[in-house]
Amino acid sequence: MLLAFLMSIALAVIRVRDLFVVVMLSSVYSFMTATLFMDLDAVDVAFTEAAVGAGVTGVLMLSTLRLTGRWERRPSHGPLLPLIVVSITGAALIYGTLDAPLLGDPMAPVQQHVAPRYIEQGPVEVGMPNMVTAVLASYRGFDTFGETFVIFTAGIAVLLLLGIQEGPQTKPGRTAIGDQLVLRVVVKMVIPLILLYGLYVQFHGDFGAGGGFQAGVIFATAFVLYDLVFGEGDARLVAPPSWLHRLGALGVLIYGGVGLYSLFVGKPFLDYSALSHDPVHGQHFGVLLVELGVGITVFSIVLAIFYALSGRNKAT
Amino acid sequence: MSDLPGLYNYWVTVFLMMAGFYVVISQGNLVKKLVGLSVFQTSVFIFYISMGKVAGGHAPILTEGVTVYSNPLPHVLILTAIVVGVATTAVGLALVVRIREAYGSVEEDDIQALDNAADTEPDGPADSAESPRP
Amino acid sequence: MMLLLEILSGVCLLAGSFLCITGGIGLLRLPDFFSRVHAAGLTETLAAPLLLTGLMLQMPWSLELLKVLFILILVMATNPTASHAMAKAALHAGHEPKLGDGSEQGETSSKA
Amino acid sequence: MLTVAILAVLITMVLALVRAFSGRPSVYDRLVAANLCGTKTVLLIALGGYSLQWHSFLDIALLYAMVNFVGTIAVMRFFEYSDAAEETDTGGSV
Repeated sequence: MLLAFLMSIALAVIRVRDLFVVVMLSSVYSFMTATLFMDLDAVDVAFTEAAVGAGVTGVLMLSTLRLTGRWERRPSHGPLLPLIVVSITGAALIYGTLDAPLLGDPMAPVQQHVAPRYIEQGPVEVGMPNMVTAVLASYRGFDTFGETFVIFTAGIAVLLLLGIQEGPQTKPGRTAIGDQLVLRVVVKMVIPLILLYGLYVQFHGDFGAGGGFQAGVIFATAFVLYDLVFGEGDARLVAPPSWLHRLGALGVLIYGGVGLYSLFVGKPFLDYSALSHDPVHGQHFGVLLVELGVGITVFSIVLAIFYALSGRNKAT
Repeated sequence: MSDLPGLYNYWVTVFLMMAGFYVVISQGNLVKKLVGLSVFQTSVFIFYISMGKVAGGHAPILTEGVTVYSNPLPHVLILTAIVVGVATTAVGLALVVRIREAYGSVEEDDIQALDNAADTEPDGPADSAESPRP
Repeated sequence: MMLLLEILSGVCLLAGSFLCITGGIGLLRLPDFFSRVHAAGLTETLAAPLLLTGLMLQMPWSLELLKVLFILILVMATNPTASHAMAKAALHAGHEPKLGDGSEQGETSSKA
Repeated sequence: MLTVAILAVLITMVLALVRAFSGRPSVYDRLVAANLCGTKTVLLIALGGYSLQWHSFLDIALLYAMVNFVGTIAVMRFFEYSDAAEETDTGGSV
């Protein structure tokens, strides 16, 4: 059922030419995807997809559309050649799947190699129930460090491309949407809830779904909402762009600092056992710090990207 | 629905992937290409997650009385991939904005035409006044 | 007591489902934008709490229950706001509500 | 009883999606439909998660409710922007 929804939305995305509608449909699409992830047991992934795909990506794309225009032109060449290419590739891929293990097969090669160790030893060694967080922050700490760095680099790239807009560029509350009293009141009521929820996700990540990536995105979403309703100037007063850039660097520094500390103590890079006498306790502490670093980075970079895209004036 | 055995999940993945691919190679608008790219990306995510599913398994969070867990490794990879995906998409969008400012259009054909014009006469292109579709 | 809870939750769930489908059909069939907003917004605002209340009545007493309550409050706060804001934005953008003057004029929803 | 409710939610989602695809006569209809679809997803996850014993499904449902709201507001705000922009510079190359 969900898969049918997904397919139909994908088809609609191809057909529709109003790019606003395309973005809206793609956010519905990502809701569906997230539900599918839930069904496939991937709680954390569903969390991330919901926060990122439906919230942040949509908002970023919309603010780009504001700058680039809403309508897409009909493509000049016919759809035949791409269609042929696509069907050939698709047929090849489907032929490839015929040998793939069935869905949910516990004997599939994927399930044999590293995963059993993580599942059996993870809770004992790292001492937290959520294996995804354990693997993310502890076993694969290097990967995650790299990915945090990629996000940081992407933020720098966007800022290099678009420039840094210091200070408010527009008068606060100039949009008509900001004049709606009901909306303003309810948004004021909802934003603290979102922030509180973000904190919960950040620090509850060891036990349930959640973690630094999701919490950062949720935090950024709250500020984006504030910006959307109350105008750009106000949000920039609350979270000034220059602070965001420093915070982004600070998050990466926290992550790297944890690694370096363990290096100084005489353990391998990012070995959290160095942080405390009890290895499990140290792991817990390390994961907490690392997630904090990730959360700060993701929050500030996402918000900085949003500022950069939304603060730019429409070119004439 | 995931209790049915079979390969249909992969087929849907392939379909979605090809839909995204089609958008990327056939449409001229750069923003739409990015949407297509994200559809493509999502199909890869679904593929990974379906591989990690174990029949009768539970979410990989330690719970009492549960012995079969799904594979946490794909989850970790995809979780970070999603966030990195949005960061790279943002870079793409920033590039699109700059292209729009430099060329006055986000349609691939216009950009190519302007490039060709710039090659033949070095004065630079004039404004490509394409009126928007209503 | 348990039976009572079961019955109550069943009633809530059934009423919620009914309203839910009603809202969907209204969204599809009603003639103009504002009536569609009203169909979607009103039924949604009642259906979601009904369904969630039905769910709460079935659950054992735990932290999860409070979370459902939280969702309920959030949905009840945001949904009417979103509908209201949408209607206002549409009015602002120049949509005119179709006023009933007896005759069936203008386009009807061509979607069957 | 839960199954009935889940089925009802699914049917409503289909109806809303049909409206979102056809999208006549205006984009606001699509917006309403997308919003409805999002809320139904919240309900679907809450009900389905309970009946299928998913782990920590309520966190996700909560997040969905928030993100749905934010998304709706964002789309509305940018619609407004685009309308204003089309009014002011209709002659510009878009």
